[in-house]
Amino acid sequence: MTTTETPVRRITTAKAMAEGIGLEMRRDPNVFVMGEDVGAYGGIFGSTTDLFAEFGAERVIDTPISETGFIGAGIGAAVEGLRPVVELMFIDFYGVCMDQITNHMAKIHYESGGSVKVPMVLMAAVGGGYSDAAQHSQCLWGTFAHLPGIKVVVPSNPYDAKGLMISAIRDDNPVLYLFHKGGQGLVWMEKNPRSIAEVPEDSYTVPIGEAAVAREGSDVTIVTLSLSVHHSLDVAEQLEDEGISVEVIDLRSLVPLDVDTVLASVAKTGRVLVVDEDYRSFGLTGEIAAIIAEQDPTMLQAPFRRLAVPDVPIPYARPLEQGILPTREKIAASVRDLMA
Amino acid sequence: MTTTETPVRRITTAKAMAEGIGLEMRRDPNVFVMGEDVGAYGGIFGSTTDLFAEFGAERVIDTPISETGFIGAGIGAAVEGLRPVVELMFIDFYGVCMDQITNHMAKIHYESGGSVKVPMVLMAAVGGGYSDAAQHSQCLWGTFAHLPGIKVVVPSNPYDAKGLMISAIRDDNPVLYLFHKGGQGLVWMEKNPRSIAEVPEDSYTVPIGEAAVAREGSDVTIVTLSLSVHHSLDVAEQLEDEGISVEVIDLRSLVPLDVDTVLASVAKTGRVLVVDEDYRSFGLTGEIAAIIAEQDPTMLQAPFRRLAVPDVPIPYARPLEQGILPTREKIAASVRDLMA
Amino acid sequence: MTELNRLDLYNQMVRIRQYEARILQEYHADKTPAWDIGAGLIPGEMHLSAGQEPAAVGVCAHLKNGDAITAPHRPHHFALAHGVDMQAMTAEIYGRTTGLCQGKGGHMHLFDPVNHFSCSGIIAQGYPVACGQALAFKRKGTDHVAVAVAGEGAANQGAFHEALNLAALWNLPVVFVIEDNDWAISVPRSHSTAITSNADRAVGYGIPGVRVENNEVEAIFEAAGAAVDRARSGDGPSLLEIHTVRLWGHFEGDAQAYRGAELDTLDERDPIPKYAEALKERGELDDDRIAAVKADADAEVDAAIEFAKASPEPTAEDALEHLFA
Amino acid sequence: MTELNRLDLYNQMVRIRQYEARILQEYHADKTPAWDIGAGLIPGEMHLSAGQEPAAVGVCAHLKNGDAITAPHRPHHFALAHGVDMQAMTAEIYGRTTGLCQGKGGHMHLFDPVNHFSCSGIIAQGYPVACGQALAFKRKGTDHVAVAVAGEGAANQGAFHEALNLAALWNLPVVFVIEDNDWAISVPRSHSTAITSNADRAVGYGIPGVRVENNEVEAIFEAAGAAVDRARSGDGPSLLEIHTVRLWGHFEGDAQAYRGAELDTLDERDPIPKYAEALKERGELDDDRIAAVKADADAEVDAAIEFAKASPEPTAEDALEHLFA
Ligand SMILES: Cc1ncc(C[n+]2csc(CCOP(=O)(O)OP(=O)(O)O)c2C)c(N)n1
Ligand SMILES: Cc1ncc(C[n+]2csc(CCOP(=O)(O)OP(=O)(O)O)c2C)c(N)n1
Ligand SMILES: [Mg+2]
Ligand SMILES: [Mg+2]
Repeated sequence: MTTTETPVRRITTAKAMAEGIGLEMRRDPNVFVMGEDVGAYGGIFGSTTDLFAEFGAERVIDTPISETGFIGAGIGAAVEGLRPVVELMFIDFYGVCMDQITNHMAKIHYESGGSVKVPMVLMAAVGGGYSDAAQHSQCLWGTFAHLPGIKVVVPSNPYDAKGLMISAIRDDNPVLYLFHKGGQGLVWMEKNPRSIAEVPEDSYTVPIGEAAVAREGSDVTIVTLSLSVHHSLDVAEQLEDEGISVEVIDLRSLVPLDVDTVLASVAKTGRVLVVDEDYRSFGLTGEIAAIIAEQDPTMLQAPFRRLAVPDVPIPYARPLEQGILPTREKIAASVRDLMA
Repeated sequence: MTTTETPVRRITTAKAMAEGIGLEMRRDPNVFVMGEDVGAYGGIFGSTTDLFAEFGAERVIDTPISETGFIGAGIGAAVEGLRPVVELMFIDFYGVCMDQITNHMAKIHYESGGSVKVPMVLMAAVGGGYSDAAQHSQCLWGTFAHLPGIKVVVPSNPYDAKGLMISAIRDDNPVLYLFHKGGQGLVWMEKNPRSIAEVPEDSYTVPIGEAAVAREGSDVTIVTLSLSVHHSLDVAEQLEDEGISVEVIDLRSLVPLDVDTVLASVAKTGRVLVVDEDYRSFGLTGEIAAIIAEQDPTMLQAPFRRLAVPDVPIPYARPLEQGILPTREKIAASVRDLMA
Repeated sequence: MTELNRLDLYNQMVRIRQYEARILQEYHADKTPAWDIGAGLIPGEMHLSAGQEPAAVGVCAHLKNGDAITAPHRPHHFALAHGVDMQAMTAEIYGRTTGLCQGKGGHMHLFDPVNHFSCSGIIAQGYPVACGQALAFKRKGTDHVAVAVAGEGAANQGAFHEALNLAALWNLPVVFVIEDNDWAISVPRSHSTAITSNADRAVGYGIPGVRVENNEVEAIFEAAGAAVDRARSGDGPSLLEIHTVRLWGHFEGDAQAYRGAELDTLDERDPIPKYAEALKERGELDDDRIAAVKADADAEVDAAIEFAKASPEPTAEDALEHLFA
Repeated sequence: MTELNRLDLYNQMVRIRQYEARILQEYHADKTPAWDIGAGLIPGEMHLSAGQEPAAVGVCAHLKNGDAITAPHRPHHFALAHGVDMQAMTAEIYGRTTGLCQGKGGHMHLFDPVNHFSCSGIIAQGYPVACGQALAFKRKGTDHVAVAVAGEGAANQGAFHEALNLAALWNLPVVFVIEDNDWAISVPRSHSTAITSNADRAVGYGIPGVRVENNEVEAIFEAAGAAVDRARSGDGPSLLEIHTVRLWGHFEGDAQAYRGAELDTLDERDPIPKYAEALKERGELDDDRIAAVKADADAEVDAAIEFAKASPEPTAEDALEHLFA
């Protein structure tokens, strides 16, 4: 990633996203934003904060509740050379527009034999933990990573949020940008200290397809992403006192997936726990198991472990939801089991 | 599965599906069929052959091209105690109705705390191999198996097609029933000998959630489903002459997944190849790797292997499509590699 | 309509308002100092319907046991007007085992099979489901109707179109209700909808379309009566758009800066005091009666809140129940 | 319209018909004895447009370089009428590296960025995409228009509704074309659509809606001209429904039993001989000219088929190219 000399200040992930979009809008008149409540409201989860005031209704466009309509329109605009940044308010709403996303946005470049490009960013809020129940709390990144033709990025902190947004907007391919509501640093949600951090004011990119070693360790590898990175780092600090050295891999991108970084860490520690706020089966946790088992199952000194939502919809009541989310307590317990 | 004494005759998978639906329609007046071209036409892939003639337009209903509308209507009808069998012509069209399928059909029972049942079958054609290109050739079972609340069955032969259809209709939960176009035994597609087989005339069930050992072997386990079972069996026969003994597991159901049958076979052979016509990453092949690695990675005497669509959309031209599908040649080559 | 009807409509509106005013209070009570949507006895999103009571009571006055409603993310007024048990509903909102859904659903996912009531947090998706319920009612030879409710923003979602065509094509006993409260979160109707009355969209399906202005419960009662009768007597679906008002935020915590000066007009647009005045002028209501109605409502609400708070919370293990029947 | 216009319309219709008649022949030529949809030089589904040429030529006559079309699964007539290169298109249908999409797309997924032409096999999904192209044209300050084409069956898909509202709301230069050929595979219009003219649905978006009966190319030309001019001059979208006829099966291999006696009426409903007669009566066409037009078309078609057959096939490795730019 490009480094920078300018002084840094601490901002939220939400602000960092909006700042990344704003920088690209100043730089390239073809960039514009579309979505529900992205205008004066600034995005329900702050992803377009202050953009409307600077760029106006022509470039920050509130849409009807017609996701198939405006995502399809984003595709058409991208095909004609614009660079739309389209917000799907919650990823949970994918079902009303999945055809445009996966049969069109994702496939046009390939179907056209490379003659048509679809340079578009589709951003959506993911995740639970605040009792928004079954239709507003999912992550679903495994669903999108399974379907070819879309790059999928999932930043976990303000620095990556800005850098990956700029990379996504400059990318000539459709990029799905998933941000966790609990990691946005919103004043009206549970405060998460890692959602506010130092972010350079000027422009920089974080490359798509590169995982980050969020914390080095030698005993166990936690492969994770998004808000679970925060929890995993908390657990790693706590377990250090118990003499367990945890390495935390923040995948940051799912498509392309940084297989090398994952394998290098597992080769080093010999123990792996995948922490995933998406559903357990047929998703990310399985993919990580597969790349390890394909490479060399004997890398694993202990059985593979995964901690994810146990294949039930996200329930409403706090004890129910906390019971199925990958909380710090469950992460710590899983690591201890792995070491036992 | 319940066995039967009556004489058997050989019918196609398509006919077996329709026969299963017809038997249930005679038995239960609440069962009815909805979908595009399911009436006089008999279903584009023969899944409702002759039903219209017997049951008429009141119980075999042609719909507008409004998948969200009629799948949602199926859900409403099921909630009120009917047992709709709804056809989505190609699974590739899921994107225009995914919200009804995954946010409603799949979640209502759980969200209601068990007080509402959605006894509904959603059947859809899957698969490629006949140059129908990127929007009409997908399998996508991994996508649906990842999302909780829907049972997913994928019969590979006429006997299972009938028995699983009857089980699906009698199940009080939503069941997604995926049938491969190439395995229907249609006169206008490539003839596949295993698509015509002996099927009892009377009613019987095949339990949802039980895999079948389609062929016993001792050297390698092929875990597969749907049309790839046919190919894998062909390969197994061919490799026997080369002295390689291949066990073929036909999963038949993905949700619930018969983990025990898979693990038992892998424990026996120590070598596993997953053959999957769905996309490779973040799907079925990974899930199989995960259940093995969770259980005991040392079961694997050779690295895990998977043969699936290499994360590109399905291309049109025959050499391109054959290049990415799990053909007999590729299956045989993968098995030989595993034994090398 | 009789004086009795009118007083029922009034009582129901007050009952719903007192309920939501109390939920409002309880919802915010324990989220501060650092306001957190996930904190407190009632966590998560909260969409209240204050101002929209006339739509719910005007429509539900014509429904009988066995008629169905699919409501959207803003469901309380229709739930209560349709007879959903206030205590079980409240316990659900508090996430208790005695709740309608044993705490699994929450306020956007209330399921009451006894009253054929359900709601969904996904815009317009209740429309097709109501068609299926109506299809079942028709096939069973009953005269029951299904009412599908959504906001004006939802009328631009594809499901709206597919459901109306299907219901018209199959002549299903459905009443499609649009509550036009001028806003879809922060997006005004003028930025979402190409026409001024969704009733005009009924033309595209060959069904009656009516728009009722001014949020007047009696006019709504009349228009809804015609639509329900039509459905019940086998003459097919209708579309009823009700111009109403959202007195509070889209969800609790919504600062509503986007509404600007309109905020100052809300008090005088409150339909309940307005209707009380009208009934007083007609001599059908007086201040004692007004106080009594309010007191009865508060008593019922107190009992429901008490019941909810006294009910047990589910455990983590319960989360694994009810995936499949 | 001038005599020149009329002859152009005729020539284009003949050109398209001769092309598809030849594709029909080639498609079936090597699929027997045991007919197999996946076999032969042209595998896969094949949706031909014979009978619907008037819609394509009547609309495209008003388009200029830079105008866009999104077509559905039945795209050939609009592709050819819009200037897509016949050789590259044919090579694509034969799955060759010289094809529009190097063999990756096939006949339902033809992409020609030069002519801003694309199609999709998913019903009605080209409607929103055309809105986005129109949005881009408008933002760039050009006077280009986007034409979205779909069948009457597609008008019951949610995307139709969302796209029309969006285009009307944003005053986009789009012409929405519905080809009503009475059938959606085996489902007749009466079993799919609650009303008799989709033009009536334009009311729901406050835009002009016109239905042209009788599949007459000159009437279509006139109606399309008005819609395209309106869009080009910044007055916004329109909806144009064209009542046409599907002379052949839904796809090749469709036995069409469901059409019953209607099949016998098709020959006399063929718009091309009809139009030839009309032009002859006007003295604008004679048998020599008719033969010449056919001969020219056949020569172009022969060349295209030859080019395709002579072109190289892609290799398995090529399948891994073009996932990402
Ligand atoms: C498909 C879908 N898109 C977006 C949302 C987010 N959302 C929830 S409520 C709402 C506004 C709805 O407006 P309206 O239909 O007018 O109902 P109101 O809130 O005014 O009662 C939106 C956009 C959603 N829940 N579902
Ligand atoms: C969303 C979706 N549903 C169903 C289909 C299958 N299908 C392909 S063509 C067709 C009929 C289309 O009818 P119409 O829109 O009238 O076009 P026509 O074929 O008559 O030209 C159907 C149902 C599809 N491709 N996409
Ligand atoms: Mg509203
Ligand atoms: Mg048609």
